Formats: sequence, C-alpha cells, structure tokens
Amino acid sequence: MSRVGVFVCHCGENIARTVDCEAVAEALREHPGVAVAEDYKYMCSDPGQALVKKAIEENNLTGVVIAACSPHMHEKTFRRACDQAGLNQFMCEMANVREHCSWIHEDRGEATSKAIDITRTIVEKVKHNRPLESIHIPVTKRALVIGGGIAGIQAALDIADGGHEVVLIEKEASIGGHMSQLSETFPTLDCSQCILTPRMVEAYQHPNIKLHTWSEVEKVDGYIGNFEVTIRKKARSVDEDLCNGCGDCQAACPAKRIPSEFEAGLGKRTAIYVPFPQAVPNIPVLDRVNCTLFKGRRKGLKKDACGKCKEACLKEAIDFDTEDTFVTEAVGAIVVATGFKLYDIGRDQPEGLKGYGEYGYGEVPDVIDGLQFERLASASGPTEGAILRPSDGKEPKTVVFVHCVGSRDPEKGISYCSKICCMYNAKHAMLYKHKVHDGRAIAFYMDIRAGGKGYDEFSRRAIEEDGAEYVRGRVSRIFRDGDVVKVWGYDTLSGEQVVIDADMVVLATAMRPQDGIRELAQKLSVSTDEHGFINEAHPKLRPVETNTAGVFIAGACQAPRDIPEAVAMASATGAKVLGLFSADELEREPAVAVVDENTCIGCMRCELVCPYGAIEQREICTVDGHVCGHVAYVNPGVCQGCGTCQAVCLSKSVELQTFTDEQIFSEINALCYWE
Amino acid sequence: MNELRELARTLLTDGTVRVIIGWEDARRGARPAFVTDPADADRLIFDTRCVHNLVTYLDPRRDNVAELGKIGLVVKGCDAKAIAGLLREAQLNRDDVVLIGVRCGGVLEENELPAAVPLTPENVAPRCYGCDNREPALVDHLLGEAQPEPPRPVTTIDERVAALDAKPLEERWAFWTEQFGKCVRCYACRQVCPLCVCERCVAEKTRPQWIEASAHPRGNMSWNITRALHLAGRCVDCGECERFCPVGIPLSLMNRKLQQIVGERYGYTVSDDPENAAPIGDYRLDDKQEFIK
Amino acid sequence: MTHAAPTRETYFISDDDLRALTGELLGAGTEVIAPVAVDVCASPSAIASSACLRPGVKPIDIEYRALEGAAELDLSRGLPVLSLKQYFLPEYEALCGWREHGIEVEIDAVPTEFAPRVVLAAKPCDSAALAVVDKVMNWDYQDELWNGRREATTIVNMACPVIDESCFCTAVGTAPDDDKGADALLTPVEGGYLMEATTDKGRALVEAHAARFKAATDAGGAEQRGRQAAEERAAARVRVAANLEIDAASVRDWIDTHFEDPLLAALGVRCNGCGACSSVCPTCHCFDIVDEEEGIGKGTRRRCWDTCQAPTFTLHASGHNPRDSQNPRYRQRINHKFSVYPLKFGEVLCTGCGRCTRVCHAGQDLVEILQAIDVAARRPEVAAT
Amino acid sequence: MSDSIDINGAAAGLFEPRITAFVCNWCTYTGADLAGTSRLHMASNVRIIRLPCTGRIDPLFIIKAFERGADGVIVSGCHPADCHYTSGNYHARRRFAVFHDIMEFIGVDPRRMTFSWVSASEGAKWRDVVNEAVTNVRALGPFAAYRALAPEGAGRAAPAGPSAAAVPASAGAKAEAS
Repeated sequence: MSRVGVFVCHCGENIARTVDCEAVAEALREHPGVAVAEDYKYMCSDPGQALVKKAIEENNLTGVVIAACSPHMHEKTFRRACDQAGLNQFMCEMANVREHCSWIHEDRGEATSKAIDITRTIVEKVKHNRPLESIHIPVTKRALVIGGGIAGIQAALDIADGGHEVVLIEKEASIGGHMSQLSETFPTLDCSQCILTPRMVEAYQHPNIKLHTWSEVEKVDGYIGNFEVTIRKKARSVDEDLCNGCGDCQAACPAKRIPSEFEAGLGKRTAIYVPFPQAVPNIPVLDRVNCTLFKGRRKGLKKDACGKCKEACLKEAIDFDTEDTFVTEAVGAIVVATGFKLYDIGRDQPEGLKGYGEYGYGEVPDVIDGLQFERLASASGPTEGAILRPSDGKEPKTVVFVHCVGSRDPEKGISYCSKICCMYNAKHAMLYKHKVHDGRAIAFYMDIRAGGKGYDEFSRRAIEEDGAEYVRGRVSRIFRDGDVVKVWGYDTLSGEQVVIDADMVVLATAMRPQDGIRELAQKLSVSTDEHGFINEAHPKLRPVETNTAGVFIAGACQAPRDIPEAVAMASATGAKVLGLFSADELEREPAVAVVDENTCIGCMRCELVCPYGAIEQREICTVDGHVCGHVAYVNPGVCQGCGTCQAVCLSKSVELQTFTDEQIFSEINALCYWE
Repeated sequence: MNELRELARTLLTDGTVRVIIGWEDARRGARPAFVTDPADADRLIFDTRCVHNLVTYLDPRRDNVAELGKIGLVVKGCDAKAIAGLLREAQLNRDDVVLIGVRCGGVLEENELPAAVPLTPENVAPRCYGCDNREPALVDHLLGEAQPEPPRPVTTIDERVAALDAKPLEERWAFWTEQFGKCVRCYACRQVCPLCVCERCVAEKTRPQWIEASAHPRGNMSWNITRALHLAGRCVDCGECERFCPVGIPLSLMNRKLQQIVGERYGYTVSDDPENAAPIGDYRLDDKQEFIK
Repeated sequence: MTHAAPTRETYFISDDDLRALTGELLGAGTEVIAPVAVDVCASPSAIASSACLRPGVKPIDIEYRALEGAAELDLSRGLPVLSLKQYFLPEYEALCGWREHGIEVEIDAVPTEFAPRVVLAAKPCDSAALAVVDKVMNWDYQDELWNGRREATTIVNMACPVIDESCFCTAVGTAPDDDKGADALLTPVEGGYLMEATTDKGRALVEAHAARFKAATDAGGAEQRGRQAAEERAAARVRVAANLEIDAASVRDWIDTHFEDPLLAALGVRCNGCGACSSVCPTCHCFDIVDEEEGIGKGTRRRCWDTCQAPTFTLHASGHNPRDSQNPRYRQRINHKFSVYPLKFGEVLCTGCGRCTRVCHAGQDLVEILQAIDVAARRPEVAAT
Repeated sequence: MSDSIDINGAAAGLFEPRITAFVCNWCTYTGADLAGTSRLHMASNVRIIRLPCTGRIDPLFIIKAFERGADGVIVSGCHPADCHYTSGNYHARRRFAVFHDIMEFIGVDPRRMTFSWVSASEGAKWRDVVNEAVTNVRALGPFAAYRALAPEGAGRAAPAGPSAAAVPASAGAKAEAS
C-alpha cells in the first residue's frame, strides 16, 4: 500500500490567488494511498523543504508529490530534498499547478478543480514509481578534436594542458585554418600569423596532443565516455616520419601553376606542396588530382609520366602507391570545431541558395571576396602585402567594399547575419588606406553592426581617421566596363542612385558551414539547423553542448563567430571536457529503456526506431548455456530515454524507466471522468 | 499435384526435411496436412480449397510443430508474403525451412467442400482479386502450371470498404460497434495470424492491462483497434483472421483499409521481398501531415 | 438415457396455440428465449458481407435470442451458432464491484435472484449440457449466479430435426430427442407439436396455459400422431448414430491409463489454439476472473470465458507453463471431457453437438479423434504395445 | 482565434468537454509552461500528461483516455526537425497518421483528436490549440458513443442474456455516435 505525501505550494500568491490550495490538500487527503497532504506558502523555501523532509520521516512515505511550479523549475530541488530525507529521489514528482493552471485560468472554482485533477494524476503516477539508482559509466579520458583551426587548436591545448590526451584531426595538410590566411585582425590590427603560429607549434609539440592532418572522421561508434572513432588518413604519398620538410620535392615538381587554396586562388602552388611556409606539420602532401604522374596513371599510361619529386627526395620519403589508411581512437569526448567556408557566390549554388550573378564574381577578375583581400593585404601573400588588383597587377585607386553579400538576404537563401563582415570591411578599408594613401575606399552597408569590445571605436576610426567613405545602401549590379568595374548602388540616405567606376570590388560574402557538415553531424548523431550549422543543446544555457552527450561544439560550426568568440567557445568546451574527465565514472539519470527478456521476441522493431543506435540484438542462453533465442538489448549508456522503442513494441516488452506503461496508464486512469 | 507428391516424397526420403506441411482431403473438406512418412506423400493435395495460410505453423512459439524436425512448407504467393514478414522481423531463418511454392489461380471463399470446384465470381475468395503474387519468388521449388487470373468477385473488398467509407461517421460507428460487439475474445484471429507471433500478446499483459480481458463492447473495441494497428503495413491479407472468426467479424475490411492507408500515405505495399522494410518504424522527412495543426 | 416414454403425460399443442402461448408469456413480461433466424443481410453488416452482396441464397444466422414478438418464433431451424450456455454463464458477468475509501474497501454485491424466463425449442444437446455442467457448478462450491439462472428458467426442448455430419449426441449418452436438463420436450407432428412435461416447472408451464393444451389422447388423430412422432424420433437417432458410435466407458478408462500414448500426445499439431471450440461448446465452462479498474480505487470484478487451449490458461507466475505446447493443451481438452469429468461426476463433458468440429477451420475433427481413440480402446493389446 | 471563443464555458452554461493531452517534455510541455509564464488565459478543460517525446505516445493511451470518458484528446510535440531526440516525432507522425485514419474509418469524429506541433517558444500557439480543441469538442458534445460501450458494472444489474455486447450497445451508440 502506497503512502504518498502531497505538498501543495501557494507560491506566495502565484498559485493561491486562483487555486484554493487548502481545498486541494483537503481533497487529496481523501485520495486512496495518500498518507499526508499539506499546503504551505513557499514549498521551495528552506522551511518548505524541511516540512517535506519531516513528513517523509514521520509518515515514512513511499512517494512525494509537490503540487507547485513546473518540474523544469524545481524538480531537482525537491528530489534532492527527498534524497536527504532518505527517500529515493525518483519517488518524487511534481504536479504543475502554476504554469499549467493558476497562471492561465481566472475562475477560482475551475482552477481549483483542475489543480486537484493534476495533482491526482501525479499521485497515481508516483504510486508506480520505482526507486532507481543513477547509472554509472566508465570514462575514457581522451578527447577528440575535429578541426585544426584556431578553435580546435585552443580546445586541444586547454584539454591537453588539463593533463589529458587529445587527438586533433584536420582535413587539410596543415592546421591553422582560416586564421592563418588572415593578414591582420580587428580591432587591434595585430598580425594574425604572429599570434597564431606559436599556438600551432605548441599544439604540434604538446606531449598530450596527437595530430592527424590530411585526415577525416570516417565513423563514430559508442557514446559519451566511450566513443570509438575511425579516422581516415588520406593518402599523403609522403612518409611523415621520414620527411624532414626540406622542400626539395616542391622545387622539383614541374606542375607549378596550380591555384593555391591557401592564397584563395590568387597564388600558385606545385602538385606536391606545403600549403604555406609556416605550415604545421611542415610536411608536404601530393595533390593526386593535379600531379602529372597520377594524371598519366588515370589515362592508363604504362610508364609513370613523372617522378621528379621522388628523385629529388634524399630521405626517400615519397611513395606514390600509398593508400588511404584508417586508425581507430578510443575517446571519451568529442569537440567539433570544423569552422566555416565563405559563400561562394559565383559558381553553381547548393540547394536553396541563389548566388549573386549580378555582382560578376568569378567573371570579373577584379571582383574578389574578403579572404582574397586578406591575402592581398598579407605580407606573406602573393603580392607580399602590396594591394594590387588581380587583373593587371595595377594598384587600385578606388576600391568598393560591399557588405552583406548573402547575409541577411532571405531572398538569396540566407537570413542570418554573418557578424564579422562589418568589422573586417572596416579593417580592409583601413589596411587599404594605410597602403594606398591617395586611394578611395567606399563601403556600401545596410547598417553597421559593431558590437564588441573596441569594435565600434574601430569601425569609426576607419571612417573618421582613415577617411573610408560609407554609403548606406545596397549594390544592385557590378560589371566590367573597359578598364573599370562599374558599381551601381543606391544611397538610401540621400535617396540618390550612385554609380562608381571602381578599380576593384571586395565582397563581404556570408559565412556558411563547412562542406560535409551534415554528413559529419549524422555520424555524431547531432542535429543541424536549416543552414547546416550544428545545433547547440540550449541557445542560452548550453551553448557549447549538443543533444548528444559527450559531443561539444566550438567556433563557426555552430554559427558565424569571430576569433575571440571562437576561442572563448573552445575554452568553454575545454572546461566541459575536463569536467567530464574529472571523475572516473559518469553518472546519468536512469531514464533509460529496459527490455523484458521473458517476453521480447527479438523482432527488433525497436532497433529500427532508436535514434541513438542504443539497441542491439543479443542472444539469450538457457542455464546450461546453449543459445535459446535472441532478444533486444538497450545499452543504458547510449539510451537517451525518448521511449520511442516502447511505443513500437507490439508486446510491450520494453519499458522506459520513469515513464513506464503502468505510470502512464495510472495517470490516464486518474483522469477517469465517470460520474 | 503429382509433381507436389513426388517432390514431397523425395524431400522426405533423402532427409532434406522431416515433415511436409501441406493440405489434405478430410471428412469436412481440405485441411492442413503434416506428412512425415514418404508413404503418405499421396495424401497431399493442392486445389481451390487449399485456403489455409500454412505459414502460421512456422510461428517460433509452436514447439510441437518444431519438434517434428525440419519443415518443408507448401506456400501460395500470398503465404510467401508472410514468410517475408517473418524473415523481416527475425522470426525465421530462411535455411530452416524448405519452401515449396505452388502457382495459384485463386482459392474458394468457402473451402469446406468434398471436392474442388472451379472458381466463379460467386465462390472465389474476394481477397484473390488483383493478386500481385500468384507465383511466389521467395521459394526453393515452384510447382504447377501457370494459372489464369482469379475471377473478379461479385463484390470486391475495395468496393465494400468504399461502401463503408461512403457512409456517415454515425453509421460507420454503428456498423463497427455491432461487429466488434459480437467478439467473444477467443483470439482466433490472433492465433491463426502468421504474423501474430508475440510470446505474450499485449492483450494478455496485465500490468498495466491496456486491453480489458472480458468480452464487453469496450474491451472488444480496444482489442480490435489494437489488433488492426499492430498489423498496419504487416498484414499480408491472407484472410485467415476473418475466416477463423467464429462470430464472423469482417476483419478483412479493417486490414484492407490499413493497406490502403499505408499505400496512399507511404506508397507501401506488402510483398514477398524480405528487404522491403515495413512502413511503421520507418519515416520520411516529408511524410504527409495534413492532420497535424 | 431418457427416451420419450409414451407413459408420460403428453399434450398436443397446435402451432397457433404455441404462438399464442408465447404471446401470453411475453405479454406477462416473461423473457422468452428461442432460436431466431437472423437475416444478417438486414443489419448494417450487409454492406460488409460478400455473401449478402452476391445473388442467390442469402445467409441466415441462427441465434438463441430473447424474442421481441411471438412472430419471430421459428422452430424449424438447426443448431444456433452459440449454445444456450451464454444465458447461464454469460461471456462476461460482474461478480462484484469495489470502491476504496482511504484504506477501507467497500464491496457492491451483484443480484443472484433472476426473473423467471422460458426457453422454447432448446436443442436437446444444449439442455443436456446444462445438466452436465450443473454437477461442477454444485460440487465443492454452489455457484449462485449459475443456479439462480437455472432455477429461474423453464426450458422446453424441441426434438431435433436437423442433423449433419458433425452431430454425435447418441455416442455420448444423449439423443436428438432427449429432455435431459429440460423441463419439457416438443416433438413436431402434423398440425402442431406433442409436448411432454417432465418436471414440475414443465408441468407448471402447461397448467399456467392449460387452455392452449389438449391431452394428446383427446385430440383427433392422436394415435397416428404418436406413431409419426415415435418414428421420426427413432429415425433421427439412427441418423446421428451413423456418424459415430463409441464405447464411452472404455474410451474414458483408456484415456485415463494412456496419458502418454502417442495418439493422445500428438493431437494438437494442426490446432491453432484459438479456443473457438471452447467458445461455442455448450459444456466448456472454464472462466477467468479479472478486476477491471475504472478510475481511482474503484472497479468491477468480472468473470469471463476462458479456454484451456490458450497458453495463458496454465501459465504460472514464475513463467513456467506445465502445458507448454498445443499438444498437451489439446490432450487436456479430450482428457477433461471424456475421462476426468466422467470419472469425477459420472458424465461425459460433451453432448455431441459437433459445434467444435464445425467451427474449426484447421480441421480438428472430434468425430474423427473419438473414433480413433475408440478403436485404440477396443483393442487394448494394440494400444499397450 | 482565442479571443473569438468563449474560453469560460461554464459561465456561459455550455457543455464542458473533458480533454486529455499527451505532450512531449521538451517542446509542447515547455511551450505550455511559457503560456503560463506569459499569463496567456485559456480554457481549463485540458489535463496534460507529460511524456518524454511524442515518440513515446502509444495509440493505446488515446483509446484508454476515451475509455475513461474523455470527450477529446490532444497529442502534441516538437515540430519536424526540432525533436529533442532527433526523430521521435517523425515516427509518431506515421503512427498517428495511421491511427487517425483508422479511427475515422471506425466512425470516430477526427475533431475529437487534435494533433499539433507546438514548440517551446509557442506559448500562444498552445493557447490556441487548447481553445480550438475545446471549441470543436464542445460543438460535438459528449463522446456518448464511446461511453455507451461501457459494460454493466456491479452497481448496475449484471447482464441477463448474452453480453450486452451484440445488440444494446451498438444500438445505443448508433443514437449517440459523434
């Protein structure tokens, strides 16, 4: 026989104003199985909790129902209180008579009888609650960081400095990411390379960091604390141990006219190459798409068409026949820091995006995007920092900067603000003016978004000190007209149309998630938003967690971020991971599904619907050990407690603890509307 | 038929199987036969009276059939769909049974006759109309001549469903409450269903007791709805549930309606391809949701 | 077995008088139950029944029903789908209700007194079944609900005119013209029926409606009617006997001593365990007791038909099931009806109505099975080896 | 729409439908919380049963609610693509599509069953869903047809003849069916 205690909270006047709390307690006193029912002004207050604890001890209650606010508000509070009073915390439930009753009804009579119903249903549920113990899962204290940009590097360093091994993987040949391409960074205008390179080297040399470049995530198994990640190491053709980074192979390579990704297409590279001088590791990769030898092989030539790099390599580190290899790493936590790519507005667009054919990007050589300008402005760039336009290498005297190309333009498929463009445009205008004193920097903007420490001052400086000309309005068309690039715009302040003969145009194209993000998200079973950015677990309170326990996110894979934000998120994930690693075992709520092996027939419908792959088939044996059938097994470490398996189970042979069929049946039964 | 008897004899003699489950002639017409002795192979028949879906004997819970040893099972096209169902739901290993397929031109609605009679629109089992699997693919042996299409019954099941659909809600409710009201909860429908293979049927779960055990209209309603829902996208339309129902509840109308629903909503038809995953347990991002606010 | 003995006081009642009598009973508010031919094609179900939709003979369901008017009375029909059992042991019935108040539990009893009612033209195999089941219902416990309904009911049998290949009442100690378990017996004759009242209840019925009855001897053509009746009844018995003849006693003893005999041990292979046979059986009386909750702390305890053919019938709480496959479960059906019950109560728990055989589409054929057992029983030396 | 209907039926002497709602914990339950914190007034006829996910909701819940005398039900959870468990609501959507259609085939007025997607931020939508459901079911009247299926309880006389099943219930239902 259950002995349930019911505690009705007035919440000051919040509940008592419309619900007659005494009447509710009174009604529940008569309810079968209720041993005590009391009401009190503030149940969540110390005296309120003390009252609950006292009642538990005095009446040795088997269950507790708090009729008060939403369980999302105070469930933990009261479960803790019960625990302290020696009642298993899962024997305590809350009846929501505030958000779902007193706050949304006026009629005192209606509200009171509804409050009674609500409390009754929860009492009936609690009668079928079972004492549960939290689940303990062993934790592998190693972390995987996906992406070697500034966010990934920072996360890796923080975790490694915390004393735990980190596996850092990067799909390019070198870590560094977009930050390594930048010239100078706002709002301080300090050299990007100068602040980044030391971090790259530190990560490379850190005893706790194991680096895999030219590698991608192939497969992710397991669950929080116990992931097993398979990594594809793409064939590099260069032995990472033998190579000493002398660079002779690059010098020897005949294919020298390949557009360099690092230079955003403004510079050239060889087929076997190191992306940039400060690359970490300083080990080349062989680009098999553009390599003469491999082109020949693809054509089916008997004899290899080239091999100069191999001849040039004294360390004999080059092997044309290497294949992709796979390594598996056991880790307990995963940080996703795959960063962003720029909206490639020129060529054919992915589904939902329209591009900006009218801006001539890709056709007019002197229409470039922000990253290309960064390379022009970078001392280590193709022009050694001189601002020269791509078409004829002349110094542009008039440069137009266009804000919000793609961003904030639902018409073109992207509704969000890319956030960093206002700042880097200001920076670009400044850098340009610093280098071309007699030049004109004209920026078309919708409005300036310069939130952030020193940001607004910075963008003002561009205008007030460096004389950048800001035109409030959109650009309708950009096209080549003889030697100049015509920019048709509209000044919404003067209300006049503006036509500018520019020498070069820089488009602040939107930030988009990296290619393949959806596939990766699927492997990690995390969700992405409509644009492909990875969803955080809660927009405010859990910004670096995902819905998959043990998978965290840092930087621009979650939304457009600037460097300080990406670094802050990275350190936040570091803290999360270190927190996870602080105990040998992980404690989880026991809200997981459990299979009744006596009635399960192993039809595995549950396996089909489980979003987490938590269910697998398992053989059952007789006492003498011979296999007598197969049943479903739910891995409590992976199960997240959605209960979808239970709803599809024809024989009802799987039960979700804390939401069992008996509990729900009793709740429905409690709402019996007879007589 | 001789072809069938010959094969049965061979399979039994060379020990490929220990028992052949087929049909035989008995005092009250055709019925399931369990032939273990090659000498008895001549008992086997196949004609328009062989209505039974024998796949129901492969229910892994039927220990007394399993005891007979490896089974050779005679299946019509519709029966083979049930085999696929069992394979799909991991209730059968394909290697554990030898499937003897028979080309089928349809069967009788009323099979308790002393001798086979040719099919006519009056006597053909309505479910045979428009059969899409008269030559089972999922078999080890396929016997018999190619058969003509079964005749169109006087009234097709679809026409009956349509007639019911055309009635106002009140009349449909009156119709089904009368039908389900007759139910005595013998569970014959479940027992003969080749896909109802649960160890413990939800109707027999007592904690909690979702479905009231006694045969009152309310318990009957929840039982019959649940039975139907559990077969959504699984029912192979063998009609055994309706045929065995001692009080004649037209379960085939429920089953057919479900087939129409999963057909229209998810473009799904039950086939004898085990890889053809059932629609419930699967989903598409763009599934119709016009009924959701 | 009781045969219609001409010594018993016999009356003649014309067809019209029988209807008039029915009218009087109904008029007096007495429930009258009789086989009714239900035109299934008249109900909404018609649109669902392919039989109704096709040209030709429309299907007819025969059911024992409470008459709404004397006109419905139709005595020429064969065996109803469900037996008379349902009027004495309904598919489900309330045993009591309960309501919790705090920790107190209040019980609502159900009435065990029933208004008098009359069954007309009951099938002899159905009335006999009631007499057989009376034994177990009054063995170590008096079943008030059963007895209450038995006492309140006057049963008038009709000598059975319709016999098919599944009937075998004569093989199990009754007959198509038996009055066992009944209070009177009607036999169709020229222009009406001969009515023999065999119990006080039967006689009371005759007295209450004396005007409708003539002493058989007074009525004209009495002798010829008597002969006609006797002949038809004898002929009917012969027709049934042709289906099956067994020595019930040796069958009983053989089963008792051959529990593990392969013949008994392998009966269930084609059986689907659907239990339809139990549902339609006039003697199957096993029930399950369930508590059906309705709202918090209140509900109804009901009993409902159960069947030994279902695995759950013998499933232990431990999960162990002593009858773990259909073979032992079907053997139980045979064993209980033809050995255990006879040994305990001196009566076979079967009246040969043949419903189980007709209802089974898997082809379990009790006639065939009893035949086989009888053969084994008559040749003990064969069975022994 | 919420303003256009009378959310306080008792005052207006209207029939007060009883509605049981099955909602997921992450979207609709939280959305209902938001309705509360935003003090959005709505009809008081709905009783919420909280579940982790619409994927957990079994048609048996709805049948049982009707058995227990509910005049209507609401099933509500996360919008497609928003499921806290990524796909629970997609599976629920199929399950309820089939259930919805078959119940309609049996003769249950679909307006007694409201299915909706209400996110944690849609307190107002929840208010509207509740009020609309109440208006619809109020218009339909009590679900007498389903209640007519109820067996004779002990309080009332036990059935004399064959179970009340075959004839009376359906007859009764016919008259009262929704």
